[in-house]
Amino acid sequence: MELVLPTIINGLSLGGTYAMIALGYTMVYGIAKMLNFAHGDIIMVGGYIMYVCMAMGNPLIAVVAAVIGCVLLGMTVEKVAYKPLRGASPLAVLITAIGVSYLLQSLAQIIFGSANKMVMIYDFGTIKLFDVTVQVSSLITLAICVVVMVILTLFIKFTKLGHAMIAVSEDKGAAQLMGVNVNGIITLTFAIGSSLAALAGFFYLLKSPSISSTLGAMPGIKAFTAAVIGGIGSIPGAMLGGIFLGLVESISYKITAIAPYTDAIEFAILIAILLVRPNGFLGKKRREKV
Amino acid sequence: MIGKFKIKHYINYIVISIVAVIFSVISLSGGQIDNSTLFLLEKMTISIILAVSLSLVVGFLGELSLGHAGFMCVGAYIGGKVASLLEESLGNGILTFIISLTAGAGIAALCGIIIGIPALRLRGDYLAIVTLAFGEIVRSIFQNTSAESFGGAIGLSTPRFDKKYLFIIAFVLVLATLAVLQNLIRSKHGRAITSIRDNEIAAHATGINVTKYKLLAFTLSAMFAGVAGVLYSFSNYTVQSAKFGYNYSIEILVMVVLGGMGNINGSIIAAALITFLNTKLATILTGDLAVLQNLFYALILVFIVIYNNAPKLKGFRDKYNLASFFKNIFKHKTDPSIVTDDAAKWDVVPTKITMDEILSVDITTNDNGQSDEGGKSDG
Amino acid sequence: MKKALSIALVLLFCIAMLASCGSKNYSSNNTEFVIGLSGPLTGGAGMYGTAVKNSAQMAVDEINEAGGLNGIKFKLIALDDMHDPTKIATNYSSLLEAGMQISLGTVTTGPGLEFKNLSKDDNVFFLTPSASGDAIPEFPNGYQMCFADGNQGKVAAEFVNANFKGQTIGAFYKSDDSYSAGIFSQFKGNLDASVKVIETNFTDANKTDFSTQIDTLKNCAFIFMPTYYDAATTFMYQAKDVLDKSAVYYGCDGFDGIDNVEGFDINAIPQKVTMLSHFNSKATDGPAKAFIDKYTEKFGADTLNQFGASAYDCVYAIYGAMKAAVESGKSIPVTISASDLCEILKGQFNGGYTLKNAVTGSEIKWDKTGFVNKGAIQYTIKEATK
Amino acid sequence: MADCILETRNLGISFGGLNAVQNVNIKINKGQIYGLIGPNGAGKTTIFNLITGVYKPTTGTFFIDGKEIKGYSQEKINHLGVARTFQNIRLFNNMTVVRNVMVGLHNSPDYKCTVIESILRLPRHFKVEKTMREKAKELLRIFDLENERNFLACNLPYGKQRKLEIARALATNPKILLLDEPAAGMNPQETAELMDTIRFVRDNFNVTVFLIEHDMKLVAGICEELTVLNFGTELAHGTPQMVLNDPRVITAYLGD
Repeated sequence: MELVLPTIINGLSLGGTYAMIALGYTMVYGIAKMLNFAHGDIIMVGGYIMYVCMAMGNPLIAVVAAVIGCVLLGMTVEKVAYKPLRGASPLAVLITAIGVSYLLQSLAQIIFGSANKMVMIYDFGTIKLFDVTVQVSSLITLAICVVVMVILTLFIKFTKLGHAMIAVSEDKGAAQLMGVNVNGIITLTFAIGSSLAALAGFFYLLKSPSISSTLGAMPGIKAFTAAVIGGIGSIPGAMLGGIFLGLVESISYKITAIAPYTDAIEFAILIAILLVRPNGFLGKKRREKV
Repeated sequence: MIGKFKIKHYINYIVISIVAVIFSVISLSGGQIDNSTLFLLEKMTISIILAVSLSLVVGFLGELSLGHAGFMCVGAYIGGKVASLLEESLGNGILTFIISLTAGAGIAALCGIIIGIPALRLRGDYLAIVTLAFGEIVRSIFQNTSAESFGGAIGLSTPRFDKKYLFIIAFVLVLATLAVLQNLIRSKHGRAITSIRDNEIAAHATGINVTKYKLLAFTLSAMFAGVAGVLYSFSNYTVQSAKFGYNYSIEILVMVVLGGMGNINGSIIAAALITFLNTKLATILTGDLAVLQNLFYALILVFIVIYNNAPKLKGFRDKYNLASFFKNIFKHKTDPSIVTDDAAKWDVVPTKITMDEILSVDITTNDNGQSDEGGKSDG
Repeated sequence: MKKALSIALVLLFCIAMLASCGSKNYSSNNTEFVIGLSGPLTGGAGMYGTAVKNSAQMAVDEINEAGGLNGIKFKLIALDDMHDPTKIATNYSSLLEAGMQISLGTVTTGPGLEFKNLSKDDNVFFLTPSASGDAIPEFPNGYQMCFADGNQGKVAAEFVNANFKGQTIGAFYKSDDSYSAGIFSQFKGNLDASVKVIETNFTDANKTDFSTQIDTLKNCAFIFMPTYYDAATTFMYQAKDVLDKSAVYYGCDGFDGIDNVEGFDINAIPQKVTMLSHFNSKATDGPAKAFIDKYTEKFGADTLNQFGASAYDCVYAIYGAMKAAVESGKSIPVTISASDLCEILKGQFNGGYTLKNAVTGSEIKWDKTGFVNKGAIQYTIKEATK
Repeated sequence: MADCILETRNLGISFGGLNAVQNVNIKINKGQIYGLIGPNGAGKTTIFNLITGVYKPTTGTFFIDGKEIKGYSQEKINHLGVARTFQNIRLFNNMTVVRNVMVGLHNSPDYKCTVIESILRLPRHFKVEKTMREKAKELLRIFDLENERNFLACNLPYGKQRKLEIARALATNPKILLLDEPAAGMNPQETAELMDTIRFVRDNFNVTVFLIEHDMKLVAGICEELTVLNFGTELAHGTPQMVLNDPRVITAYLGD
């Protein structure tokens, strides 16, 4: 018990950030049906916005500015890079997304330099939980994650816009015929996804206050892994996947012999899940039609 | 038409051979070639092999592989290890090279088979992620091996082949890679691979053994990435796994995209050009300006892909594309739709059928509800 | 189309060829002694490379102002390798083609492993300020100014053996980094059997959330941390309320500059932070003080660290050895080839040449293996907060 | 039994509990032109997908040339002599017309050539390539596509794309050819031509034709036997005259 409990709590702490990023991933993938490789880098941009705003001193302003900035960025990226490719092959979209991710990274590096920057947004301190010292920010992350998950689910299930989103995800052509503004819905999806990315960036920086231009790349890929494990397109799945991944990481780090292979283990689990259960834990089965 | 010797089918061999011979003669006659030129040639040949082999999977099979550097990593480590084991008994000669080449390329090909198996079940985004994961797994494993086996974090020390001769071997390998891949593509088997890219469902229905050809493409592609890896290990003193990350895979992808997917000569030129620029820029651009190089890659990826694929730009493309530009210069055929070249003409990313399209097509006819399997966004 | 492509191909290679034709004996046109250096001027380790470049340039300028070596001046060429080993082959050739006769090698270990092999072939003498890998001075032409990793690990192990016999200590290192993993393995190998060590590690992909690692080490009163400062600061920040206030961090030269990180206030960390070093950046007297003053005046305090101090000493060590050789009757013309100069310098360094009153030691000597021989400082960056 | 090329027995499939097709019994004799009609969503294409191995049946079974098909892959079924076209044309768009047909010839025993032989450019490779191309041209001549053989498939007009798809299917040397709405989007002139082509194919290539069609003129004109499908089940079966006058069929098409 002495070992198990801290491991679980740390896993939840790690998983909260992944879940937060994965929620954004899964929104965009579920509705726009594209893998937005640049999602992780939007987190990074959010981080830098907060870094700049923190010079003015107010954490609240920083967060709000980051959310607004990221939403604008997400919508711009969608308009400029992805919209022209609507109807083109998925491979083209995927490569463009990789390009955008690279673009954001190198722009950030040109503007802010390559050295790590430290930014302390706010220190929530720690509390003791079952004899384990936990960062309060981790708990907040988890709580916000659950709230976001519930709001998103309700939004999609019970609002008109949500229904339009489902329609777009099912069939863009048919949705358009039914009078849904497909482009508008996809832009909205990117806006929501990007605001989640900004939030994720905030929680990320609360925990580890160091920013670099590649800050979002690895967590982005890991969070995508989480989204796939949970079943891409499924909002509770993203949450579940994120926490699962956090637990795996936490357990793996506890065992000294396999600790260095943690990344390999996580990716191996991803491959295994894709092979055995391509729809993840909560994803819906899709059948190919001819 | 077939059987007739056509010089244009062999132009790339001829050009590469000429370049190789020129440099070999200068180098072997003790002429004035800087070390940096030799390094550059080695790097260029490695890039060319990588780009051409990735082109088989991305350009001709139509699947995105983000783990090409992973296969190269396998080749580099295995080849380097075998070479360092053999160095004592066989010396650092051509025999050592051939044995390590066989080992490195063989194991890399084996990895290609392993990664080809998911490729049979997954496609598009998921496959891209699996290949990315594979690359990271390989890197992570080699990074954490014990110091005695593969050098661990410090990297594997490998014998470096005499640089006066290595680039000649490298050119021979480029020619061999080209021969194998081009001959494959310009044969019935190449047509089968291209048909999978164009329409996998139709390929199935036409009796093409999709499984076999996907595995073949992945295996060959991985094998030649392994060859590039072995070359790398011979052109460097240490093989350090950090080199073979995601970024390197992207760099190779940039070469393929810049060269025009499905265009082998384009890949060769792009690989040579990017390597050349990389090396020259590295000495010119220092400080944070060095990032401009990455910015350049990013812009290439975004603009070339959008330009080539955006449905709205189709009219513009037909009017102002590079091919018709050159055709006008050389007064060749004027009808752009006539293609007589044996390598499928294909500047555009493959039109793999999306899940969406498949689903939407039958909804209109079979709307009894059975086609309602689209992923719901709220799970 | 094909024709155009092939023409482009030929043109490209021709450009490559034209760009490459030059002379073989690169230093024959030199008018100054050329010192070459490759280091990370950008990227995560950019702070180290910049410090080395600045300090070496400072030393070169001072020597030149004082008349150089019998009137012949020195020139430093520093290229950026971004801590990437694959850039070394190019950088090395470029340096050689620019007339390099002596080198400061590389700033970091990974690229240095490539550099030592390349320089061996051409017999180029190098004295690295900070590439601390054990294998760096493997060949006769390579020397180190900093302590080798093995040595650092050993010194740290001796410290622990003396102070923590029979106790449990913690260790935190980066498993995919040659520097970090190298020091740790030497540390572990030299540790007394009675000392129990709880080890945790991380990789490049997971360097942001250390909650699991911190939890593992939460009861340790002494944590050995052979990592670079960026991961260390994140760890300390996340662990500041978890670890006991009286705990001690003990780092190696990678900790250098930890008190200068922008946006990070080391005093917000309640625990004590110490490091093993050969340079005291808060020195109040001696050559170290003089160096600190001069450096801060010229480049500011941001990049002031032991890497720079070490590089400063390197240039003086090379200068001193050349001067001693000339005094002993050897001739060193300005167009001397790298290989000839290497033989002369090797003779000096292996023959008991000593650099006295330097910034990083009062008496610095080298043995034939290329390892440095000088005293280490147990440097406290900050005391525990009361 | 001997002259029966395709037989389904209680064939059915359900998607997630919903029976898309149930208890379909179709028997097609060699050399017949057999039609499958029904309103939208009746499950016609699903039956084609079952027969070509895209879906695995949940109930029942089917026989091709007397051989029971169980869990065979699409390729294997094609090799047994089933070729098809698609409702929404599926050509290899970025390949030339002649190469589209050559892909169809890929598995023919006449053009065997291993990967190694191709890579090493052994004599057989050249021989096979040459004869394959000749054969493909011959097929294209029949379908009046020879002049367009070096066009990219996507640049062909719609009607010719349909023809090319049939040519490609025929290139696989099938015993039974499945045509999914071949006349969709064609004008009456083109449809008439198509009818001739289908008859020509049946007579000269020694194949049985099984087609889905909405154009009743075409169905009545060339089909020798029909099955009507509604809501996944067989509604009627017989000669075109019988079936098209059946009140149940009229109801199914026009509603009550």
